[in-house]
Amino acid sequence: MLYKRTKFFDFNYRKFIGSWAWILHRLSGLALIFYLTLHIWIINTLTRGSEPFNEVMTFLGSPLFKFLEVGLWGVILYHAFNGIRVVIIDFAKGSLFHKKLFFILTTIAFILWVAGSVVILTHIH
Amino acid sequence: MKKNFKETSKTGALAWLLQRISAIFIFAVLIYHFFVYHCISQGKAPEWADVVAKMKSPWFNLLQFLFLLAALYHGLNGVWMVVEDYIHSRFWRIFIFSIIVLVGTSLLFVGTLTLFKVANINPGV
Amino acid sequence: MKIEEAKKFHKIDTVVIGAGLAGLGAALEIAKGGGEVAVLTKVYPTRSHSGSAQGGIAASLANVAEDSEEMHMFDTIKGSDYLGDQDVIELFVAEAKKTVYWFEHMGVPFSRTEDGRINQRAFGGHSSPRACFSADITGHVLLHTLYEQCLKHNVHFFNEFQVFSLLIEDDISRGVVAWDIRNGGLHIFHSKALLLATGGYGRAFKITSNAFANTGDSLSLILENGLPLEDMEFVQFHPTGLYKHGILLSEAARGEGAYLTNDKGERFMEKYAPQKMELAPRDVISRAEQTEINEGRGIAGKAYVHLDMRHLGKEKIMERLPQVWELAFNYLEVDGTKAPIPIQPAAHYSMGGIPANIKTEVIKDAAGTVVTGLYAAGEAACLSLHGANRLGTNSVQGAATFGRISGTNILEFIKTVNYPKMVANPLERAQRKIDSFMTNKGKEKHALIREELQENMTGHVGVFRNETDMLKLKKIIKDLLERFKEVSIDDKGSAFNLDLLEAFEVGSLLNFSEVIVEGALARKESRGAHYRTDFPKRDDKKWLKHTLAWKTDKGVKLDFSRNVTIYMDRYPPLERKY
Amino acid sequence: MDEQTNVKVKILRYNPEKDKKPFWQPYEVKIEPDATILDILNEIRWKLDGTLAFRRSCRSAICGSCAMKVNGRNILACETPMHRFKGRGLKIEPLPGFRIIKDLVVDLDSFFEKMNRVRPYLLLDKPIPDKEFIQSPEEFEEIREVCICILCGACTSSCPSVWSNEEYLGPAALLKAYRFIFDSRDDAADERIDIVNDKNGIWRCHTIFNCMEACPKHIKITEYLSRLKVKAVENSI
Ligand SMILES: Cc1cc2nc3c(=O)[nH]c(=O)nc-3n(C[C@H](O)[C@H](O)[C@H](O)COP(=O)(O)OP(=O)(O)OC[C@H]3O[C@@H](n4cnc5c(N)ncnc54)[C@H](O)[C@@H]3O)c2cc1C
Ligand code: HEM
Ligand code: SF4
Ligand code: F3S
Ligand code: FES
Repeated sequence: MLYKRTKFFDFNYRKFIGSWAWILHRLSGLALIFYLTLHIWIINTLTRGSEPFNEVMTFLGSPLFKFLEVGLWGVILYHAFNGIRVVIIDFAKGSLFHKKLFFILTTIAFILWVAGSVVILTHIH
Repeated sequence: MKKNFKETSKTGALAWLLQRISAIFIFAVLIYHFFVYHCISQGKAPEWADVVAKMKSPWFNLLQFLFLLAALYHGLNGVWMVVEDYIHSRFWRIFIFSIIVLVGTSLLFVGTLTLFKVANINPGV
Repeated sequence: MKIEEAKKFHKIDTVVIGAGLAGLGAALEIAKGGGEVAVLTKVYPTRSHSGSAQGGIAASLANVAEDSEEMHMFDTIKGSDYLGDQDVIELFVAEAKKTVYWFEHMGVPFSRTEDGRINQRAFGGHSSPRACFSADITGHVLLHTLYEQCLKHNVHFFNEFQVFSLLIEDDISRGVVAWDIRNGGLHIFHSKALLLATGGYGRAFKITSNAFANTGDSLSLILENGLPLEDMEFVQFHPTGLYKHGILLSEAARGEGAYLTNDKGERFMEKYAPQKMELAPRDVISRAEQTEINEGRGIAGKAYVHLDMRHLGKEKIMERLPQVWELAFNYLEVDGTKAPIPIQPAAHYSMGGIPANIKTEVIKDAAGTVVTGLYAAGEAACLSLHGANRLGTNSVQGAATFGRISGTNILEFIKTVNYPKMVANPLERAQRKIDSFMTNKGKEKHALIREELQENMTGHVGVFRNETDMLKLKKIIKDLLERFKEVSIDDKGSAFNLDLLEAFEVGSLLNFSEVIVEGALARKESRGAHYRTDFPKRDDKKWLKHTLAWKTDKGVKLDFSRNVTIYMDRYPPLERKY
Repeated sequence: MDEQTNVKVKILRYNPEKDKKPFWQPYEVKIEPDATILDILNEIRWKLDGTLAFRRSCRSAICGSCAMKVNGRNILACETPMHRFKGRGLKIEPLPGFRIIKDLVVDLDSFFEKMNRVRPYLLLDKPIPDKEFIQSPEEFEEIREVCICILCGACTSSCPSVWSNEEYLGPAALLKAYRFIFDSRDDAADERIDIVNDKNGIWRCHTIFNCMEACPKHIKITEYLSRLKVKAVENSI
């Protein structure tokens, strides 16, 4: 009788840069598709004239949503920059320096995140 | 060996390539997007009128449409990739695939509709 | 627990035991020729020890320098200290070239010359660069390629099956009984032809370059069936085994210019081979090292000397000898660019084995009477290609070439005969062994017995031998054999019972070790790898003969009447000088 | 080098004839500080508990028998000295992703079966020359590194895509495909790419790099898989 131990994911396997990058990429991707759905719905309010649009905009301008927006901004940045890392790995021998790539690209993403967050947060109405 | 092996298709290469092409496209458009909305508008919350005015340009609209298409394809194909990793029952796969297609087409529809409607709005009213 | 009756009975034309180069080479030729063949192996085929060979495979292709079959033949004969059978060597050097092309056409990735041909390099004892190689993983790629081809040609594999007994009656081989390691249980294989290709048996020694699987099971089974072994006293010791581990550091290190030094920091080879220094033949260097160690000049008085490659510089070491560096670093935490590497001689290759003729048929006496349907090839066999000492890169070639030849012969044989009658009680002997381990109440542990055996073999029939030591050893082995009867095992289960397998293997080691000792005791001369301090000279008058040894109730019976085939006009015995 | 220290080891045990599921068994071993994981396992087998089962043969990192998971990552037991884990206790488990036969021994049938699926042998249309095929050193270099693969299974066992999908060919089999597709002598690249270009083939690789971290031969697996992906794309458009 053979025993099947790993079902789905081996949670106690050590996580190296590569697996962190992938896990975060996956989670951020899923978060983004959720956000995109929301986004399309919001833009749709444009069609109903300035009143409802501005209403939604004020609502989204509330501090709570500002903070969510900061998060979203981070998620986008991570996914985008790690996505570029993936493309470099696929087409430009990135496997040979994928850890370096990860640090460089996430650092850029982090800087952009801080800068963007400052902009977002300093404009709370 | 196991049940699912033969139920696979040969479209992997195309899906993989499109995932990367769409990723690069989204990346480019997003840079443009943030530039336009957040740098030009100096971090103010977007005004309805401003937005609508911008969407009067057909080129801008075409870009928006392509972005919508690419983001939906990229995101939903991404979700499908995740599903293929974890869901192995035939029933659930078909079920989820249907949902993805349904969500995809409706969002595409809603999004395109938005673009059309806004383009036809007279900002003065 | 009671082991149930054999779960399975298989009737197959040819059964090959061992999936190293010899076994797979034969199986492939048989399958290609349309024959039915099953390979039994106690480890997955790609895990066979042939995969460890690094240096290369010898063939006089003359791709990089002048070379010829005659030169290869002479080197091999000289290397063998004239104990090699020259008809076998003649066939070998001719077939060697074919074997290399055979491999290449099957896809072996050989390192290439600038113009795209197989590259070759120099190797100890060869007078021309004739080692075809693939970086430093030659054996590995040869083995994998053969295995892949066997898959392609539908060779039937019984992976993780350990042979427990041979079914030989009236000098006719009828099949084997093997233990299914994974599930437990005995299987009977009824066959027309049986090839023994179980590889080397260096595990009889404490310090060895050999794998855990190299326990010479088939040799012991041959003895058990009243058949002889040949030239067992000739065991080659490699000079650069990693201290304590025995893991091989490639000869390439010395080739690139590494020094051997003793406790005083002297390059001691000056005393033993002033001309060739570190590039002298293996046996000479091993003896030099052992002398240093015995005379107290081992590092800190311990049983090792230093392999020093610091002066080569970090760059060269990392570029040319990455594996040597890595092994030392991984196993001993020694950084070869900054410190010398501890090494000692390690039992490496066994020239002796199951006596077989040039067609690889197993023979049962000095007259060469054949055991019908029984074949042997590879390191387990003694054809005798390597005589008293084998040259580097000749053994991989020997295993592959004679495996291939064996396959061709077997293919012919199985077409002409019917299945022999099965023996009356095929399972009996194997079952008895298992039952004894399983039901014994004794306190003896096989691991301790094995450790004692290995310790004493290395100590008493190692690089240097003398009568007093060996007489002592003889008695020790007798005792161990007695104690072995009382061995009981912890694991009584059937799934992957490693305890049972190891116990069985210790039995094998004890069995043929006795023969090694008796042979070495009787052979009162020094030839090739066999060095007697009490008889330091080669003596062609008396001892230019093969040793045959049987195990009887009254102990080991020796016979020195089997002549060495020598072409007196072409290659008369000369002194072996380097 | 010769004084001994005490090491605490926990080993995941499973005996199909007795246990419903695996359990951790602690041992305390006295051994030299430069001992490898394999030395420790042998010491336990030979001195403490003969029922422990694991695979090993060459003990020099070339046969691929002894891959297992130690302190959370796949390694070869024979080449890994315990001091690499810096005095922490040792937790030894069988390779994840495979089924357990007994203790540290896993069922590799599926692993080898996947290997066979990519037709891992040279296939030729052209006539065979008298001597060797001509292959330039550059062409040899293309496949040199992947030929070192010892089929230990450490990579395939470490890949999250394999954990969640047993059908995925896995890095080792894909590497085997690479080895032949990129061999200048081979004539069946297209056929092999068809096999690899499959939902359960190369496209299940999400460049997670666990395989490359685990490979005891330091093969740059992911890089070769990427080349395979690009080749598959080229072939299908
Ligand atoms: C470290 C090292 C380096 C070497 N380097 C070189 C070199 O560079 N050049 C060279 O020419 N030679 C070299 N040699 C020697 C050479 O590798 C061997 O002599 C040769 O490979 C032996 O091949 P084989 O087929 O006879 O046996 P092996 O490859 O050892 O195969 C033995 C087979 O028998 C099976 N087996 C054993 N017992 C049983 C049983 N009871 N039941 C079932 N199956 C069993 C095993 O599973 C295995 O498959 C080296 C040897 C070592 C140890
Ligand atoms: C900003 C630019 C973006 C880039 C450069 C990018 C890049 C990528 C790449 C290369 C992949 C493939 C990963 C793989 O094969 O392992 C991927 C996967 C994915 N992307 Fe994006 N992406 C971007 C934006 C988006 C957006 C806007 C969404 C949401 C709508 C999204 C959702 C996803 C999802 C769900 C996946 C699947 C995740 C997985 O399989 O692990 N991405 N992305
Ligand atoms: S690629 Fe590396 S980890 Fe994978 S099987 Fe081969 S040697 Fe082992
Ligand atoms: S871990 Fe798996 S996902 Fe790809 S890079 Fe390695 S095969
Ligand atoms: S025992 Fe051979 S690789 Fe570890």
